[in-house]
Amino acid sequence: MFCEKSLNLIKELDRSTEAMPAFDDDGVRQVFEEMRGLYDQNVAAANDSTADPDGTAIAGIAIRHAALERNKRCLMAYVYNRIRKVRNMRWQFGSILPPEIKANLCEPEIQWFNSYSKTLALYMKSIGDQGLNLAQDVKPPKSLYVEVRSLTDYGKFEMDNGEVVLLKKHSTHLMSRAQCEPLIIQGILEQITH
Amino acid sequence: MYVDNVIEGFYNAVNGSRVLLFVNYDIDAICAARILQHLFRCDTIAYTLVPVSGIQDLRQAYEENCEEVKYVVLVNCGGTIDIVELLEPEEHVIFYLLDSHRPTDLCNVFSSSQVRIIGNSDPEEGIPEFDDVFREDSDEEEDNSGEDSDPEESRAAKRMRMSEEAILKRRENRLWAEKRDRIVFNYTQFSYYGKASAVQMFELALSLSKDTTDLLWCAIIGVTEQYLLGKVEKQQYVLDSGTLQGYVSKLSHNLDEDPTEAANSTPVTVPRISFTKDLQLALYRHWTVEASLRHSMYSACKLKLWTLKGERRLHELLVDMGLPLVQSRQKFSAMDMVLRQEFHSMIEKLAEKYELDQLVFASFILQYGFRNKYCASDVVYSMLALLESTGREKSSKDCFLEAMDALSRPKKNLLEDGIEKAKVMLTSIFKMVQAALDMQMVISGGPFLYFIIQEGALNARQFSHPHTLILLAQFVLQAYVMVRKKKATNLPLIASAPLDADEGTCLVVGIPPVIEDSPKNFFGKAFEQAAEKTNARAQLDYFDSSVMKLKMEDRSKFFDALAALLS
Amino acid sequence: MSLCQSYVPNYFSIADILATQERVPCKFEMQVKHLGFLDPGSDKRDIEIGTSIELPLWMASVLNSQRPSIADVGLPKVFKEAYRDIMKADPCVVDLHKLAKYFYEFGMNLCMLKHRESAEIANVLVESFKQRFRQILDWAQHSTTEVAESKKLDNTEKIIYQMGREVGSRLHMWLTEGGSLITAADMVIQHKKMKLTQKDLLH
Amino acid sequence: MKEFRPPNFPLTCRESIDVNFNVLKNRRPLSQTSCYNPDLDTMEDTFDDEDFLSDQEDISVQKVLQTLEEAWLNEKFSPELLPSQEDYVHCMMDQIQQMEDNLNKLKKTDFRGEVHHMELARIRYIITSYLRTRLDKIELATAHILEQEALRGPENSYLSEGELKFAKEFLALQESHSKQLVLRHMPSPFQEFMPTQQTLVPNLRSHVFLRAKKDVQSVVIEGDRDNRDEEVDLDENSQHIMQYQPIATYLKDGSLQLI
Repeated sequence: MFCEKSLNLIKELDRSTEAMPAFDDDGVRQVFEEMRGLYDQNVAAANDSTADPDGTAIAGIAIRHAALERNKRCLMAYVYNRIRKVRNMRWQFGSILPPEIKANLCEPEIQWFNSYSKTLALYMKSIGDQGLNLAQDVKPPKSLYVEVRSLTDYGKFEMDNGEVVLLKKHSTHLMSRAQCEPLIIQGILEQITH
Repeated sequence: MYVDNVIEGFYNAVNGSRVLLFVNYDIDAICAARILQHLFRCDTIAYTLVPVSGIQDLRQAYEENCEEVKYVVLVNCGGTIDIVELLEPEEHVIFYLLDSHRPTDLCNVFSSSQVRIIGNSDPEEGIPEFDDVFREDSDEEEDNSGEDSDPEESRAAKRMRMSEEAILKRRENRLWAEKRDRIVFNYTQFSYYGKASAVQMFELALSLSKDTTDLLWCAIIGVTEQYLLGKVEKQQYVLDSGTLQGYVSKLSHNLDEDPTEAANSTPVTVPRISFTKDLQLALYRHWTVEASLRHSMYSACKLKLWTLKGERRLHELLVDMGLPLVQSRQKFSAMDMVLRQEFHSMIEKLAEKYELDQLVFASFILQYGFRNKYCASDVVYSMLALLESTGREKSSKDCFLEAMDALSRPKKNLLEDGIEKAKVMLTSIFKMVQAALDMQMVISGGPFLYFIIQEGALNARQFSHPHTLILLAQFVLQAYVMVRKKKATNLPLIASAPLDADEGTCLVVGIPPVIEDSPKNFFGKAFEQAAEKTNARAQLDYFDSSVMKLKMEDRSKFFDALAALLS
Repeated sequence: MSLCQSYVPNYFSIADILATQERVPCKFEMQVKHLGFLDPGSDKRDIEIGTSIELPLWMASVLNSQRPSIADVGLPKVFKEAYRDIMKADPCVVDLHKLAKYFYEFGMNLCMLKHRESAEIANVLVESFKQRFRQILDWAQHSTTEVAESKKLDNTEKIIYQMGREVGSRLHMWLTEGGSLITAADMVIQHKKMKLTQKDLLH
Repeated sequence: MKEFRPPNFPLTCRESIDVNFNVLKNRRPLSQTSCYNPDLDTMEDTFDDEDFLSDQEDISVQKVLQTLEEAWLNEKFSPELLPSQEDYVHCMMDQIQQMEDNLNKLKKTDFRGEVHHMELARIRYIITSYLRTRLDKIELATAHILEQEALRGPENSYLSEGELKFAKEFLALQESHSKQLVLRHMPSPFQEFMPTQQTLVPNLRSHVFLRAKKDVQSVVIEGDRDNRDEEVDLDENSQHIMQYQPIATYLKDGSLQLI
């Protein structure tokens, strides 16, 4: 049946529970081959259609063309949805991707991530005269200082007023919300409620 | 030096810069830290809190965190050791000591500015005068200063004059030194506990007009822990709970007649503390009556419940109370209403008959919402169990944080989980006591009794923690005394349990004899001297000096030295 | 709201791709050369006129839209008279997950084919959604745990159900903790869980 | 901690920005604060009467904040991209910068500094959330938005200058990525990127909650399957739930507010 492989790509992506499944290189390559095959058959059918007056060849061409469109759509959707995940990662992991995830990305996707970060940074700098970090202020602030607990041995963290805090596992801190928000989002700290 | 005005001397001085907070692994310290956290949160004083379990831990934590820090607060740690000598801080760093361990180290007491002790020194501690202990011109410097003071004199004359003076001076110094050593020895001989740090912090909150019911509850938990772990005598507990009762009525007074509340009775969800006569039955509201009677130290010892005769007496008591056996095996909250309400009065009536007169003690109950009703001792047992339930993937620091979170009301599930763990702890303690008495594991080592938990014993891992081992030791001593009546009352007990298999270390705990009924514990000094004598590989690392780590192989050698020392 | 995107058939929407993969019966009105293999039932080289094959909707709509039309697209079982009556009777009982995982999306795509019964199908879709929605709303708001029967929901309904539960828990969070609790990004949490399970598998 | 009001500290909050309840309720009563010297009045209440001369007409900062808040809510709930309030954003950011400089002069433990810092943080949150919502919409329907923008011409553009630049770069990025990864391997007639056919079109028929700020006459609602078009009047302060399409123009001219 047509487009089996391209459909598998989509199903694989839909079912995966990982933050980012590996890029299925050979799956994509097989779809290219199928498309090339279909296209050649269509070209051949179109050439000798002159010899087939009752126009039944048109049906075959139309079906193969539909399969070609379908394959293209599946491939584009596969690429697009992965790029949406990579885009969300920029906002959630920050500008450095964890190694395990980077291993699952193909080279063009990594390049996309870097150029997207650059474009985003440029845009953020252009807001107001000193720029505005849009990844900050995820929730409406209710207090200037928040109580946080460090989940990992992050080490020394320098705040913008120059003070240095050692974020060691199990230590609890009262820090300014603006400073520690990125760390909370990246899962280094966790905010405590009372 | 002592900080008399806590607000000016401590709180306002600290306000405005970052504070480093080191907290010891005990309930009183956790409660005090929680109150302090609340105050710092209100005044946005940035702080870092690091739990410390021992002296090495404290030194390492300080080294890591001391960059650019001016103020360090030590909660229930470091009071009994010379802080400046241990941590070698820079000049500008100021230490605030909030420590209920006594005796406070003399260098800390007489430090000019770098070490400041929160709270005031009460006379009973018997802190010696400054010049009895320290002398500006102590004999060492005095010798060399003498030489270079007047070089022109001829050598012979100088030597002549030197001799009479020197002899006179040296004798006087020797006398002074002896007197000093005797004073210092008397001062540091016994280790005991002073006022709970949590109460000190609550009084600070009160004077800052930031007292809330939750903070008062923390103070109550701190005081109750001191009583339940035998850190403080009964009268002291009665005194402390009296003052707390004053605070309770003041706070509940505000809540009740608060005019602005429409229905004029505050909503049920508002936390309310009440001061009531409670029973020394551990966790009985969350357990079955029978289990609570059997596993509480007081009732178990009085009725000797580890013996068959004791079993019968227990059933007799239940029958006398008109409590059917089925009911007493049901969860207390599931017993029918009538029995539950009269349970209290029934027990009191039968108290004399079964010599359970001390069963009733004044305590506090926190109620919020319809179903949440916790007595102070429930919370203490729950936090103790949480604090010491280390596992394969749960480090002691995880437990510390869990115990700390158990105090916050929205995290009720932690408290409940802790209560379940506490039941397991108390049951294993009772089973160990039963085994100890049945198999005569309590051995008399001359001036003291000792009791060793072998490596493979039933849930020996449970007792590789200081507090649980102390509870067990106290229970064993009380039970042993009940069995051996006269002879054993003035003998202290040393308990030891395996701590770390691969390091081959064990935990050793000393408990004062029953007769004195005072928590003054001389084992701190005794352990120190015995360890020096036998240069056993011992680590007096805990802030509670009556607990120490020891290599397994050196244990018997250590006990013999101790026996020689004490006899 | 992410939901409103999937209603407007979006070229990249995975739900739309999977929905148009559902099969419909097509009766060929023209002979098609060399594509005999499309009909699993026969081993002939070409497709003869009048043969009826179950083809995915994305192909069927192409066949149907050609002038002259290559094949006449029939209705799939789930939208035939019989099932439509069942849905009219009591839609809440039907297990759409088993019957047609993309019931609504598939139905809407079918209506666009201007089939003579399209109006009828549209009506069934709207009516059954109205009744089933009341049930989903109830499940979403009142049960803290995943309701067993939510297995019977189709893809769109499941999205609505999950969203309902998430909104419910966020409201509860807002009422108890206040809206300002900053939490780790969900991808970070997912990533951490993955690392944990891998670590456990290793030793 | 929030469920009861402390007995000894009655509190009145400003209704437009609920100053952080947490910070205030545990404060010491004012009398105990260190000397509250009235002469340091560089900042009375943050925005009440400071005038701000923006180029069009003399509007107070309070008004700027008001419009920004409404624009934020509209953007959050509307399915399509709305006209950018870029100048309000810039004006508000300058104001914040100014305020922050003033605040740094204050003593570290001064209680008012905290309150104003809190307000600035919340205003910055509104601005960041507003721009983030717009950015998400741009990234989802880049081609469609750029196409509409071209139709509208530069004088009433919906995108701010920075957003326009970002949108173009983002679209180029999408195109180069798809080409590089898949399109160049496909047979030639299928190699075209075709953004408009493949992009997401905002669903203007999705329903929104709205409140009429003033009377709006004869809004035409196009009928669906079985009923004809109808006309509806929205009287002031009435709230409705309607499809977005019919009320789009009224929203943009400011007579409606999405809630």
